[in-house]
Amino acid sequence: MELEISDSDAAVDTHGWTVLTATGEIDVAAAPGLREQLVALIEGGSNELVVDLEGVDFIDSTGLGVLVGAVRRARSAEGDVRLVCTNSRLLKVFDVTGLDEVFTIVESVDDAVTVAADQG
Amino acid sequence: MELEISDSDAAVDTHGWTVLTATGEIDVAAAPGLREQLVALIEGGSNELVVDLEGVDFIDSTGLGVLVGAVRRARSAEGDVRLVCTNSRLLKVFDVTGLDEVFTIVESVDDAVTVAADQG
Amino acid sequence: MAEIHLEIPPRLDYLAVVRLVVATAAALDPPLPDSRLDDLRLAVTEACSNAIKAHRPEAEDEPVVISCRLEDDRFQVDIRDRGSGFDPDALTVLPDVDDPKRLQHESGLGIPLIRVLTDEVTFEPAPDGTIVSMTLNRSSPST
Amino acid sequence: MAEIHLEIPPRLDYLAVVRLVVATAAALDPPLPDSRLDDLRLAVTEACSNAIKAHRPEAEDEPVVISCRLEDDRFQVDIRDRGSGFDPDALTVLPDVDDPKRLQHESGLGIPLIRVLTDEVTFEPAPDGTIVSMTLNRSSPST
Ligand SMILES: Nc1ncnc2c1ncn2[C@@H]1O[C@H](COP(=O)(O)OP(=O)(O)O)[C@@H](O)[C@H]1O
Ligand SMILES: Nc1ncnc2c1ncn2[C@@H]1O[C@H](COP(=O)(O)OP(=O)(O)O)[C@@H](O)[C@H]1O
Repeated sequence: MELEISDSDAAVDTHGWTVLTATGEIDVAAAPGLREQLVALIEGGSNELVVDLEGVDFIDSTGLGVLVGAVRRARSAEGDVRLVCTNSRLLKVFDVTGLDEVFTIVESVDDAVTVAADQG
Repeated sequence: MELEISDSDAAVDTHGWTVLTATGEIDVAAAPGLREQLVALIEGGSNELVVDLEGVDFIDSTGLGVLVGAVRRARSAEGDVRLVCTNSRLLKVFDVTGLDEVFTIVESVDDAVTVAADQG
Repeated sequence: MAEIHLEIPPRLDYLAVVRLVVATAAALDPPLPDSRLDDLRLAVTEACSNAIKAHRPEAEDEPVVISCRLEDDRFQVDIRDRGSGFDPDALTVLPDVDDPKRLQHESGLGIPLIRVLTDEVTFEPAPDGTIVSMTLNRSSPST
Repeated sequence: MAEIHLEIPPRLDYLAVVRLVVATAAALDPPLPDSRLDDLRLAVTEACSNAIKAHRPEAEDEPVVISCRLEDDRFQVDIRDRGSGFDPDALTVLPDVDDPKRLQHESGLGIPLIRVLTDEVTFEPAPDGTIVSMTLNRSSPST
Protein backbone atom coordinates (compact mmCIF):
# COMPACT_ATOMS: atom_id res chain seq x y z
CA MET A 1 0.00 0.00 0.00
CA GLU A 2 1.15 3.51 -0.81
CA LEU A 3 -0.13 6.70 0.80
CA GLU A 4 -0.11 10.27 -0.46
CA ILE A 5 -1.44 13.38 1.27
CA SER A 6 -2.77 16.35 -0.72
CA ASP A 7 -0.95 19.58 -0.07
CA SER A 8 -2.37 23.07 -0.18
CA ASP A 9 -0.91 23.66 -3.66
CA ALA A 10 -3.03 20.85 -5.11
CA ALA A 11 -4.77 21.64 -8.40
CA VAL A 12 -8.17 20.59 -7.07
CA ASP A 13 -9.85 22.87 -4.53
CA THR A 14 -10.63 20.66 -1.56
CA HIS A 15 -12.48 23.33 0.44
CA GLY A 16 -10.18 22.79 3.39
CA TRP A 17 -10.52 18.99 3.44
CA THR A 18 -7.33 16.96 3.53
CA VAL A 19 -7.18 14.21 0.94
CA LEU A 20 -5.30 11.01 1.69
CA THR A 21 -4.87 8.82 -1.38
CA ALA A 22 -4.21 5.13 -0.75
CA THR A 23 -3.19 2.67 -3.43
CA GLY A 24 -2.57 -1.08 -3.45
CA GLU A 25 -3.76 -3.55 -0.85
CA ILE A 26 -4.94 -2.46 2.60
CA ASP A 27 -4.40 -5.70 4.46
CA VAL A 28 -3.23 -6.60 7.92
CA ALA A 29 0.34 -5.80 6.88
CA ALA A 30 -0.50 -2.35 5.51
CA ALA A 31 -3.24 -1.33 7.95
CA PRO A 32 -0.95 -0.12 10.78
CA GLY A 33 0.67 2.39 8.41
CA LEU A 34 -2.72 3.71 7.35
CA ARG A 35 -3.92 3.94 10.96
CA GLU A 36 -0.82 5.82 12.05
CA GLN A 37 -1.25 8.34 9.25
CA LEU A 38 -4.95 8.87 9.92
CA VAL A 39 -4.45 9.26 13.67
CA ALA A 40 -1.62 11.75 13.11
CA LEU A 41 -3.74 13.83 10.74
CA ILE A 42 -6.78 13.90 13.04
CA GLU A 43 -4.72 14.62 16.15
CA GLY A 44 -2.96 17.34 14.18
CA GLY A 45 -6.32 19.05 13.68
CA SER A 46 -7.23 17.79 10.20
CA ASN A 47 -10.53 16.24 11.15
CA GLU A 48 -12.14 16.78 7.76
CA LEU A 49 -10.55 13.97 5.83
CA VAL A 50 -11.13 12.36 2.47
CA VAL A 51 -9.61 8.90 1.95
CA ASP A 52 -9.42 8.24 -1.77
CA LEU A 53 -9.65 4.47 -2.27
CA GLU A 54 -9.90 4.51 -6.08
CA GLY A 55 -6.43 2.96 -6.36
CA VAL A 56 -7.07 0.28 -3.75
CA ASP A 57 -7.90 -3.19 -5.02
CA PHE A 58 -8.12 -5.14 -1.78
CA ILE A 59 -9.17 -4.40 1.78
CA ASP A 60 -9.47 -6.85 4.66
CA SER A 61 -11.13 -6.63 8.07
CA THR A 62 -8.08 -4.96 9.59
CA GLY A 63 -8.26 -2.22 6.95
CA LEU A 64 -11.98 -1.81 7.60
CA GLY A 65 -11.27 -1.54 11.33
CA VAL A 66 -8.77 1.27 10.71
CA LEU A 67 -11.38 3.20 8.72
CA VAL A 68 -13.98 2.66 11.48
CA GLY A 69 -11.55 4.01 14.07
CA ALA A 70 -10.74 7.05 11.93
CA VAL A 71 -14.42 7.85 11.39
CA ARG A 72 -15.00 7.65 15.15
CA ARG A 73 -12.09 9.93 15.95
CA ALA A 74 -12.98 12.47 13.26
CA ARG A 75 -16.68 12.56 14.15
CA SER A 76 -15.99 13.00 17.84
CA ALA A 77 -13.95 16.07 16.83
CA GLU A 78 -16.96 17.31 14.81
CA GLY A 79 -15.31 16.26 11.58
CA ASP A 80 -15.72 13.27 9.27
CA VAL A 81 -13.77 10.82 7.18
CA ARG A 82 -15.30 10.41 3.72
CA LEU A 83 -14.35 7.59 1.40
CA VAL A 84 -14.03 7.94 -2.36
CA CYS A 85 -14.80 4.55 -3.85
CA THR A 86 -16.46 3.26 -7.02
CA ASN A 87 -14.67 -0.12 -7.16
CA SER A 88 -17.35 -2.81 -6.96
CA ARG A 89 -14.97 -5.17 -5.13
CA LEU A 90 -14.59 -2.77 -2.23
CA LEU A 91 -18.20 -1.61 -2.34
CA LYS A 92 -19.26 -5.23 -1.93
CA VAL A 93 -17.13 -5.55 1.21
CA PHE A 94 -18.64 -2.35 2.66
CA ASP A 95 -22.06 -3.72 1.74
CA VAL A 96 -21.77 -7.20 3.27
CA THR A 97 -20.35 -5.79 6.51
CA GLY A 98 -23.05 -3.10 6.71
CA LEU A 99 -20.30 -0.50 6.86
CA ASP A 100 -21.77 1.26 3.83
CA GLU A 101 -24.31 2.60 6.34
CA VAL A 102 -21.62 3.77 8.72
CA PHE A 103 -19.21 5.37 6.25
CA THR A 104 -19.86 8.33 3.98
CA ILE A 105 -18.99 6.85 0.57
CA VAL A 106 -18.87 9.10 -2.49
CA GLU A 107 -17.82 8.79 -6.11
CA SER A 108 -15.15 11.47 -6.35
CA VAL A 109 -12.97 13.74 -4.26
CA ASP A 110 -15.03 16.62 -5.59
CA ASP A 111 -18.22 15.05 -4.26
CA ALA A 112 -16.50 14.31 -0.96
CA VAL A 113 -15.64 17.94 -0.25
CA THR A 114 -18.93 19.42 -1.44
CA VAL A 115 -21.69 17.15 -0.07
CA ALA A 116 -23.60 18.64 2.83
CA ALA A 117 -22.37 17.54 6.24
CA ASP A 118 -25.61 15.87 7.23
CA GLN A 119 -25.47 13.49 4.29
CA GLY A 120 -22.81 11.55 6.18
CA MET B 1 -0.47 -15.22 -24.09
CA GLU B 2 -2.45 -13.28 -26.71
CA LEU B 3 -1.63 -13.18 -30.42
CA GLU B 4 -2.56 -10.59 -33.03
CA ILE B 5 -1.69 -10.58 -36.73
CA SER B 6 -1.27 -7.32 -38.64
CA ASP B 7 -3.70 -6.87 -41.49
CA SER B 8 -3.07 -5.03 -44.73
CA ASP B 9 -4.95 -1.97 -43.46
CA ALA B 10 -2.41 -1.49 -40.68
CA ALA B 11 -1.28 2.09 -40.14
CA VAL B 12 2.40 1.16 -40.33
CA ASP B 13 3.83 0.17 -43.72
CA THR B 14 5.36 -3.24 -43.15
CA HIS B 15 6.87 -3.58 -46.66
CA GLY B 16 5.09 -6.88 -47.17
CA TRP B 17 6.20 -8.40 -43.86
CA THR B 18 3.57 -9.97 -41.67
CA VAL B 19 3.66 -8.81 -38.07
CA LEU B 20 2.60 -11.16 -35.31
CA THR B 21 2.25 -9.42 -31.96
CA ALA B 22 2.44 -11.63 -28.87
CA THR B 23 1.61 -10.44 -25.36
CA GLY B 24 1.79 -12.08 -21.95
CA GLU B 25 3.77 -15.17 -21.04
CA ILE B 26 5.14 -17.55 -23.67
CA ASP B 27 5.51 -20.65 -21.54
CA VAL B 28 5.00 -24.34 -22.11
CA ALA B 29 1.23 -23.81 -21.90
CA ALA B 30 1.16 -21.01 -24.47
CA ALA B 31 3.90 -22.20 -26.81
CA PRO B 32 1.80 -24.68 -28.82
CA GLY B 33 -0.59 -21.89 -29.82
CA LEU B 34 2.29 -19.73 -30.98
CA ARG B 35 3.86 -22.59 -32.90
CA GLU B 36 0.60 -23.42 -34.66
CA GLN B 37 0.15 -19.80 -35.72
CA LEU B 38 3.71 -19.44 -36.97
CA VAL B 39 3.63 -22.72 -38.90
CA ALA B 40 0.29 -21.77 -40.48
CA LEU B 41 1.62 -18.39 -41.58
CA ILE B 42 4.84 -19.78 -43.04
CA GLU B 43 3.10 -22.67 -44.79
CA GLY B 44 0.57 -20.16 -46.09
CA GLY B 45 3.43 -18.35 -47.83
CA SER B 46 4.11 -15.56 -45.31
CA ASN B 47 7.75 -16.40 -44.80
CA GLU B 48 8.77 -12.83 -43.98
CA LEU B 49 7.58 -12.59 -40.43
CA VAL B 50 8.06 -10.15 -37.61
CA VAL B 51 7.25 -11.39 -34.12
CA ASP B 52 6.72 -8.39 -31.87
CA LEU B 53 7.66 -9.45 -28.33
CA GLU B 54 7.41 -6.00 -26.73
CA GLY B 55 4.34 -7.07 -24.77
CA VAL B 56 5.85 -10.37 -23.64
CA ASP B 57 7.20 -10.48 -20.09
CA PHE B 58 8.22 -14.11 -19.80
CA ILE B 59 9.53 -16.77 -22.16
CA ASP B 60 10.67 -20.28 -21.29
CA SER B 61 12.68 -22.87 -23.21
CA THR B 62 9.57 -24.18 -24.96
CA GLY B 63 8.85 -20.67 -26.25
CA LEU B 64 12.45 -20.32 -27.39
CA GLY B 65 12.16 -23.67 -29.18
CA VAL B 66 9.10 -22.48 -31.06
CA LEU B 67 10.98 -19.41 -32.24
CA VAL B 68 13.95 -21.55 -33.32
CA GLY B 69 11.64 -23.79 -35.36
CA ALA B 70 9.96 -20.80 -37.00
CA VAL B 71 13.30 -19.26 -37.96
CA ARG B 72 14.38 -22.57 -39.51
CA ARG B 73 11.17 -22.92 -41.51
CA ALA B 74 11.17 -19.32 -42.69
CA ARG B 75 14.85 -19.33 -43.67
CA SER B 76 14.56 -22.59 -45.58
CA ALA B 77 11.82 -20.83 -47.59
CA GLU B 78 14.24 -17.92 -48.20
CA GLY B 79 12.43 -15.81 -45.63
CA ASP B 80 13.16 -14.91 -42.02
CA VAL B 81 11.53 -14.43 -38.66
CA ARG B 82 12.64 -11.22 -36.99
CA LEU B 83 12.05 -10.49 -33.34
CA VAL B 84 11.19 -7.07 -31.95
CA CYS B 85 12.46 -6.97 -28.39
CA THR B 86 13.92 -4.36 -26.07
CA ASN B 87 12.86 -5.96 -22.78
CA SER B 88 16.02 -6.70 -20.82
CA ARG B 89 14.45 -9.75 -19.21
CA LEU B 90 13.95 -11.45 -22.55
CA LEU B 91 17.20 -10.15 -24.02
CA LYS B 92 19.01 -11.78 -21.12
CA VAL B 93 17.41 -15.14 -21.94
CA PHE B 94 18.40 -14.81 -25.62
CA ASP B 95 21.87 -13.88 -24.44
CA VAL B 96 22.50 -16.70 -21.97
CA THR B 97 21.25 -19.29 -24.47
CA GLY B 98 23.34 -17.83 -27.30
CA LEU B 99 20.16 -17.46 -29.33
CA ASP B 100 20.83 -13.76 -29.75
CA GLU B 101 23.36 -14.93 -32.38
CA VAL B 102 20.80 -17.11 -34.11
CA PHE B 103 17.83 -14.73 -34.14
CA THR B 104 17.54 -11.37 -35.84
CA ILE B 105 16.60 -9.13 -32.92
CA VAL B 106 15.65 -5.50 -33.58
CA GLU B 107 14.24 -2.62 -31.57
CA SER B 108 11.07 -1.83 -33.51
CA VAL B 109 8.73 -3.22 -36.13
CA ASP B 110 9.96 -0.45 -38.38
CA ASP B 111 13.56 -1.64 -37.99
CA ALA B 112 12.45 -5.23 -38.55
CA VAL B 113 10.97 -4.56 -41.97
CA THR B 114 13.71 -2.25 -43.19
CA VAL B 115 17.03 -3.84 -42.13
CA ALA B 116 18.96 -5.43 -44.96
CA ALA B 117 18.43 -9.16 -45.34
CA ASP B 118 22.06 -10.09 -44.70
CA GLN B 119 22.08 -8.52 -41.25
CA GLY B 120 20.16 -11.51 -39.97
CA MET C 1 -10.00 -33.71 -8.37
CA ALA C 2 -6.88 -31.65 -7.99
CA GLU C 3 -5.30 -30.72 -4.67
CA ILE C 4 -2.80 -28.04 -3.76
CA HIS C 5 -1.04 -27.80 -0.42
CA LEU C 6 0.86 -24.81 0.77
CA GLU C 7 2.85 -24.60 3.98
CA ILE C 8 3.99 -21.21 5.18
CA PRO C 9 5.77 -19.87 8.23
CA PRO C 10 3.32 -18.30 10.70
CA ARG C 11 4.09 -14.75 9.55
CA LEU C 12 1.66 -12.11 8.31
CA ASP C 13 3.94 -11.11 5.45
CA TYR C 14 3.13 -14.46 3.82
CA LEU C 15 -0.55 -13.59 3.44
CA ALA C 16 0.01 -12.14 -0.01
CA VAL C 17 1.53 -15.47 -1.13
CA VAL C 18 -1.48 -17.35 0.21
CA ARG C 19 -3.92 -15.03 -1.57
CA LEU C 20 -2.02 -15.48 -4.81
CA VAL C 21 -1.84 -19.25 -4.62
CA VAL C 22 -5.43 -19.80 -3.66
CA ALA C 23 -6.81 -17.35 -6.20
CA THR C 24 -4.57 -18.65 -8.98
CA ALA C 25 -5.55 -22.23 -8.21
CA ALA C 26 -9.22 -21.32 -8.18
CA ALA C 27 -8.89 -19.52 -11.52
CA LEU C 28 -7.73 -22.73 -13.17
CA ASP C 29 -10.00 -24.99 -15.14
CA PRO C 30 -12.92 -24.87 -14.37
CA PRO C 31 -12.44 -21.37 -13.00
CA LEU C 32 -14.42 -19.78 -10.20
CA PRO C 33 -16.20 -16.69 -11.52
CA ASP C 34 -14.37 -13.41 -10.80
CA SER C 35 -16.73 -12.22 -8.08
CA ARG C 36 -16.32 -15.53 -6.25
CA LEU C 37 -12.54 -15.22 -6.59
CA ASP C 38 -12.80 -11.94 -4.72
CA ASP C 39 -14.87 -13.64 -2.00
CA LEU C 40 -12.30 -16.42 -1.78
CA ARG C 41 -9.34 -14.06 -1.61
CA LEU C 42 -10.86 -12.15 1.30
CA ALA C 43 -12.19 -15.19 3.20
CA VAL C 44 -8.79 -16.90 2.93
CA THR C 45 -6.99 -13.75 4.06
CA GLU C 46 -9.20 -13.48 7.13
CA ALA C 47 -8.89 -17.15 8.08
CA CYS C 48 -5.15 -17.19 7.50
CA SER C 49 -4.47 -14.01 9.37
CA ASN C 50 -6.42 -15.43 12.35
CA ALA C 51 -4.43 -18.67 12.03
CA ILE C 52 -1.12 -16.83 11.97
CA LYS C 53 -2.09 -14.66 14.95
CA ALA C 54 -3.28 -17.71 16.93
CA HIS C 55 -0.21 -19.85 16.14
CA ARG C 56 1.72 -20.43 19.35
CA PRO C 57 5.16 -18.82 19.54
CA GLU C 58 6.66 -22.18 20.62
CA ALA C 59 5.32 -23.65 17.37
CA GLU C 60 6.94 -21.03 15.16
CA ASP C 61 8.91 -23.72 13.32
CA GLU C 62 5.71 -25.50 12.41
CA PRO C 63 3.86 -24.22 9.38
CA VAL C 64 0.38 -22.92 8.84
CA VAL C 65 -0.99 -25.35 6.25
CA ILE C 66 -3.35 -24.34 3.46
CA SER C 67 -4.95 -27.18 1.49
CA CYS C 68 -7.12 -26.57 -1.55
CA ARG C 69 -9.34 -29.10 -3.26
CA LEU C 70 -10.63 -28.18 -6.69
CA GLU C 71 -13.82 -30.07 -7.40
CA ASP C 72 -16.10 -29.78 -10.39
CA ASP C 73 -18.80 -27.90 -8.58
CA ARG C 74 -16.92 -26.24 -5.74
CA PHE C 75 -13.63 -25.08 -4.34
CA GLN C 76 -12.64 -26.08 -0.84
CA VAL C 77 -9.84 -24.74 1.29
CA ASP C 78 -8.69 -25.82 4.76
CA ILE C 79 -6.44 -23.70 6.94
CA ARG C 80 -4.71 -25.37 9.85
CA ASP C 81 -2.88 -23.62 12.65
CA ARG C 82 -1.12 -24.60 15.89
CA GLY C 83 -3.03 -22.19 18.08
CA SER C 84 -5.01 -22.52 21.27
CA GLY C 85 -8.36 -23.03 19.53
CA PHE C 86 -11.50 -20.98 20.15
CA ASP C 87 -15.26 -21.20 20.22
CA PRO C 88 -16.63 -19.42 17.15
CA ASP C 89 -20.11 -19.30 18.68
CA ALA C 90 -18.91 -17.46 21.77
CA LEU C 91 -17.53 -14.42 19.98
CA THR C 92 -18.75 -10.89 20.75
CA VAL C 93 -21.55 -9.91 18.40
CA LEU C 94 -20.92 -6.48 16.86
CA PRO C 95 -23.54 -3.75 17.50
CA ASP C 96 -25.97 -2.98 14.66
CA VAL C 97 -24.71 -0.59 12.02
CA ASP C 98 -27.21 2.09 13.10
CA ASP C 99 -26.08 1.84 16.71
CA PRO C 100 -23.56 4.62 17.45
CA LYS C 101 -21.63 2.06 19.51
CA ARG C 102 -20.74 0.28 16.27
CA LEU C 103 -17.90 2.77 15.84
CA GLN C 104 -16.31 1.54 19.07
CA HIS C 105 -15.39 -1.76 17.39
CA GLU C 106 -12.37 -1.80 15.17
CA SER C 107 -11.97 -5.58 15.19
CA GLY C 108 -14.13 -8.68 15.15
CA LEU C 109 -15.13 -8.48 11.48
CA GLY C 110 -13.06 -11.44 10.26
CA ILE C 111 -15.30 -14.37 11.19
CA PRO C 112 -18.53 -12.56 10.17
CA LEU C 113 -16.92 -11.82 6.79
CA ILE C 114 -15.88 -15.46 6.36
CA ARG C 115 -19.44 -16.56 7.12
CA VAL C 116 -20.99 -14.27 4.55
CA LEU C 117 -18.39 -14.78 1.80
CA THR C 118 -18.34 -18.59 1.82
CA ASP C 119 -21.09 -21.10 1.11
CA GLU C 120 -20.00 -23.25 4.01
CA VAL C 121 -17.52 -22.90 6.85
CA THR C 122 -16.60 -25.09 9.78
CA PHE C 123 -14.16 -24.44 12.62
CA GLU C 124 -12.84 -27.77 13.86
CA PRO C 125 -10.56 -28.18 16.83
CA ALA C 126 -7.52 -30.13 15.60
CA PRO C 127 -4.96 -31.77 17.83
CA ASP C 128 -2.93 -28.77 18.79
CA GLY C 129 -4.86 -26.08 16.94
CA THR C 130 -7.75 -25.34 14.63
CA ILE C 131 -8.78 -26.31 11.10
CA VAL C 132 -11.00 -23.79 9.34
CA SER C 133 -12.68 -25.39 6.29
CA MET C 134 -14.32 -23.14 3.75
CA THR C 135 -16.31 -24.11 0.68
CA LEU C 136 -17.26 -21.89 -2.22
CA ASN C 137 -19.61 -23.26 -4.85
CA ARG C 138 -18.83 -22.43 -8.44
CA SER C 139 -22.38 -21.39 -9.16
CA SER C 140 -24.85 -19.27 -7.21
CA PRO C 141 -22.76 -16.76 -5.31
CA SER C 142 -24.05 -16.60 -1.77
CA THR C 143 -23.92 -12.82 -1.69
CA MET D 1 15.04 -19.57 8.27
CA ALA D 2 11.64 -19.71 6.65
CA GLU D 3 10.35 -22.62 4.59
CA ILE D 4 7.51 -22.83 2.13
CA HIS D 5 6.17 -26.07 0.69
CA LEU D 6 3.85 -26.28 -2.25
CA GLU D 7 2.30 -29.45 -3.60
CA ILE D 8 0.64 -29.35 -7.01
CA PRO D 9 -0.98 -31.88 -9.31
CA PRO D 10 1.41 -32.93 -12.11
CA ARG D 11 -0.23 -30.60 -14.65
CA LEU D 12 1.43 -27.93 -16.76
CA ASP D 13 -1.37 -25.44 -16.11
CA TYR D 14 -0.09 -25.20 -12.53
CA LEU D 15 3.26 -23.76 -13.61
CA ALA D 16 1.97 -20.20 -13.32
CA VAL D 17 1.04 -20.91 -9.67
CA VAL D 18 4.52 -22.23 -8.97
CA ARG D 19 6.19 -19.20 -10.56
CA LEU D 20 4.03 -16.89 -8.48
CA VAL D 21 4.64 -18.66 -5.20
CA VAL D 22 8.36 -18.99 -5.59
CA ALA D 23 8.88 -15.44 -6.83
CA THR D 24 6.62 -13.98 -4.15
CA ALA D 25 8.41 -15.95 -1.44
CA ALA D 26 11.78 -14.85 -2.75
CA ALA D 27 10.67 -11.22 -2.83
CA LEU D 28 9.99 -11.30 0.92
CA ASP D 29 12.40 -10.01 3.48
CA PRO D 30 15.28 -10.04 2.64
CA PRO D 31 14.30 -9.93 -1.02
CA LEU D 32 16.25 -11.35 -3.92
CA PRO D 33 17.18 -8.54 -6.32
CA ASP D 34 14.82 -8.21 -9.32
CA SER D 35 17.19 -9.67 -11.86
CA ARG D 36 17.71 -12.74 -9.68
CA LEU D 37 13.94 -13.07 -9.30
CA ASP D 38 13.78 -13.33 -13.09
CA ASP D 39 16.46 -16.03 -13.05
CA LEU D 40 14.58 -17.89 -10.32
CA ARG D 41 11.24 -17.66 -12.11
CA LEU D 42 12.70 -19.16 -15.28
CA ALA D 43 14.84 -21.83 -13.59
CA VAL D 44 11.88 -22.99 -11.50
CA THR D 45 9.63 -23.06 -14.56
CA GLU D 46 12.11 -25.24 -16.43
CA ALA D 47 12.68 -27.65 -13.56
CA CYS D 48 8.99 -27.90 -12.78
CA SER D 49 7.91 -28.40 -16.35
CA ASN D 50 10.47 -31.23 -16.64
CA ALA D 51 9.17 -32.68 -13.37
CA ILE D 52 5.56 -32.56 -14.54
CA LYS D 53 6.44 -34.10 -17.91
CA ALA D 54 8.47 -36.87 -16.23
CA HIS D 55 5.83 -37.67 -13.59
CA ARG D 56 4.49 -41.17 -14.22
CA PRO D 57 0.85 -41.38 -15.29
CA GLU D 58 0.22 -44.01 -12.59
CA ALA D 59 1.41 -41.45 -10.03
CA GLU D 60 -0.96 -38.74 -11.19
CA ASP D 61 -2.57 -38.60 -7.74
CA GLU D 62 0.77 -37.88 -6.15
CA PRO D 63 1.93 -34.29 -6.18
CA VAL D 64 4.97 -32.57 -7.56
CA VAL D 65 6.47 -30.98 -4.44
CA ILE D 66 8.19 -27.62 -4.41
CA SER D 67 10.08 -26.71 -1.23
CA CYS D 68 11.66 -23.32 -0.71
CA ARG D 69 14.11 -22.37 1.98
CA LEU D 70 14.73 -18.68 2.51
CA GLU D 71 18.12 -18.19 4.09
CA ASP D 72 19.89 -14.95 4.85
CA ASP D 73 22.36 -15.23 2.03
CA ARG D 74 20.56 -17.45 -0.45
CA PHE D 75 17.30 -18.88 -1.68
CA GLN D 76 17.02 -22.60 -2.20
CA VAL D 77 14.28 -24.52 -3.96
CA ASP D 78 13.84 -28.28 -4.37
CA ILE D 79 11.51 -29.81 -6.92
CA ARG D 80 10.55 -33.44 -6.49
CA ASP D 81 8.75 -35.59 -9.05
CA ARG D 82 7.64 -39.22 -9.38
CA GLY D 83 9.29 -39.79 -12.72
CA SER D 84 11.69 -42.33 -14.08
CA GLY D 85 14.81 -40.34 -13.32
CA PHE D 86 17.52 -39.40 -15.81
CA ASP D 87 21.23 -38.80 -16.14
CA PRO D 88 21.80 -35.07 -16.56
CA ASP D 89 25.35 -35.68 -17.79
CA ALA D 90 24.19 -37.90 -20.63
CA LEU D 91 21.99 -35.33 -22.35
CA THR D 92 22.55 -34.36 -26.00
CA VAL D 93 24.76 -31.31 -26.20
CA LEU D 94 23.26 -28.67 -28.47
CA PRO D 95 25.32 -27.60 -31.53
CA ASP D 96 27.15 -24.28 -31.29
CA VAL D 97 25.11 -21.21 -32.09
CA ASP D 98 27.10 -20.56 -35.27
CA ASP D 99 26.52 -24.10 -36.50
CA PRO D 100 23.58 -24.13 -38.95
CA LYS D 101 22.52 -27.41 -37.33
CA ARG D 102 21.62 -25.43 -34.20
CA LEU D 103 18.29 -24.60 -35.84
CA GLN D 104 17.39 -28.30 -35.95
CA HIS D 105 16.98 -28.33 -32.18
CA GLU D 106 13.76 -26.97 -30.77
CA SER D 107 14.16 -28.61 -27.38
CA GLY D 108 16.90 -29.40 -24.88
CA LEU D 109 17.35 -25.86 -23.58
CA GLY D 110 15.82 -26.40 -20.14
CA ILE D 111 18.72 -27.97 -18.25
CA PRO D 112 21.34 -25.67 -19.82
CA LEU D 113 19.20 -22.69 -18.79
CA ILE D 114 18.88 -24.00 -15.22
CA ARG D 115 22.67 -24.41 -15.06
CA VAL D 116 23.38 -20.86 -16.16
CA LEU D 117 20.60 -19.16 -14.15
CA THR D 118 21.34 -20.76 -10.77
CA ASP D 119 24.43 -20.58 -8.58
CA GLU D 120 24.20 -24.27 -7.82
CA VAL D 121 22.08 -27.14 -9.05
CA THR D 122 22.00 -30.84 -8.26
CA PHE D 123 19.88 -33.59 -9.76
CA GLU D 124 19.42 -36.33 -7.17
CA PRO D 125 17.67 -39.61 -7.81
CA ALA D 126 14.96 -39.93 -5.15
CA PRO D 127 13.08 -43.12 -4.34
CA ASP D 128 10.63 -43.16 -7.20
CA GLY D 129 11.71 -39.99 -8.97
CA THR D 130 14.07 -37.05 -9.01
CA ILE D 131 14.84 -34.10 -6.74
CA VAL D 132 16.24 -31.06 -8.49
CA SER D 133 17.82 -28.67 -5.94
CA MET D 134 18.62 -25.15 -7.04
CA THR D 135 20.35 -22.40 -5.09
CA LEU D 136 20.44 -18.71 -5.92
CA ASN D 137 22.67 -16.47 -3.86
CA ARG D 138 21.28 -13.09 -2.91
CA SER D 139 24.42 -11.31 -4.01
CA SER D 140 26.60 -11.65 -7.08
CA PRO D 141 24.31 -12.75 -9.89
CA SER D 142 25.96 -15.58 -11.72
CA THR D 143 25.18 -14.12 -15.14
N1 LIG E 1 -7.73 -19.90 14.11
C1 LIG E 1 -8.02 -19.33 15.32
N2 LIG E 1 -7.46 -19.82 16.45
C2 LIG E 1 -7.74 -19.26 17.66
N3 LIG E 1 -8.55 -18.20 17.83
C3 LIG E 1 -9.14 -17.67 16.74
C4 LIG E 1 -8.92 -18.20 15.43
N4 LIG E 1 -9.66 -17.48 14.54
C5 LIG E 1 -10.30 -16.54 15.27
N5 LIG E 1 -10.00 -16.63 16.58
C6 LIG E 1 -10.51 -15.81 17.70
O1 LIG E 1 -11.71 -15.19 17.28
C7 LIG E 1 -11.61 -13.78 17.43
C8 LIG E 1 -12.43 -13.08 16.37
O2 LIG E 1 -11.82 -13.21 15.10
P1 LIG E 1 -12.21 -12.26 13.91
O3 LIG E 1 -13.70 -12.24 13.76
O4 LIG E 1 -11.43 -12.64 12.72
O5 LIG E 1 -11.81 -10.80 14.40
P2 LIG E 1 -10.39 -10.21 14.84
O6 LIG E 1 -9.33 -11.09 14.22
O7 LIG E 1 -10.42 -8.82 14.28
O8 LIG E 1 -10.39 -10.24 16.33
C9 LIG E 1 -10.13 -13.48 17.37
O9 LIG E 1 -9.83 -12.30 18.05
C10 LIG E 1 -9.55 -14.71 18.08
O10 LIG E 1 -9.59 -14.56 19.47
N1 LIG F 1 12.89 -34.39 -13.63
C1 LIG F 1 13.21 -35.16 -14.70
N2 LIG F 1 12.91 -36.50 -14.70
C2 LIG F 1 13.21 -37.28 -15.76
N3 LIG F 1 13.81 -36.81 -16.88
C3 LIG F 1 14.15 -35.51 -16.95
C4 LIG F 1 13.88 -34.62 -15.88
N4 LIG F 1 14.33 -33.39 -16.22
C5 LIG F 1 14.84 -33.51 -17.45
N5 LIG F 1 14.76 -34.78 -17.91
C6 LIG F 1 15.23 -35.32 -19.19
O1 LIG F 1 16.20 -34.44 -19.70
C7 LIG F 1 15.84 -34.02 -21.01
C8 LIG F 1 16.34 -32.63 -21.28
O2 LIG F 1 15.63 -31.69 -20.51
P1 LIG F 1 15.66 -30.16 -20.91
O3 LIG F 1 17.07 -29.72 -21.05
O4 LIG F 1 14.82 -29.44 -19.93
O5 LIG F 1 15.02 -30.09 -22.35
P2 LIG F 1 13.58 -30.53 -22.87
O6 LIG F 1 12.67 -30.54 -21.69
O7 LIG F 1 13.26 -29.47 -23.87
O8 LIG F 1 13.79 -31.88 -23.51
C9 LIG F 1 14.33 -34.16 -21.07
O9 LIG F 1 13.88 -34.32 -22.38
C10 LIG F 1 14.11 -35.39 -20.20
O10 LIG F 1 14.31 -36.55 -20.95
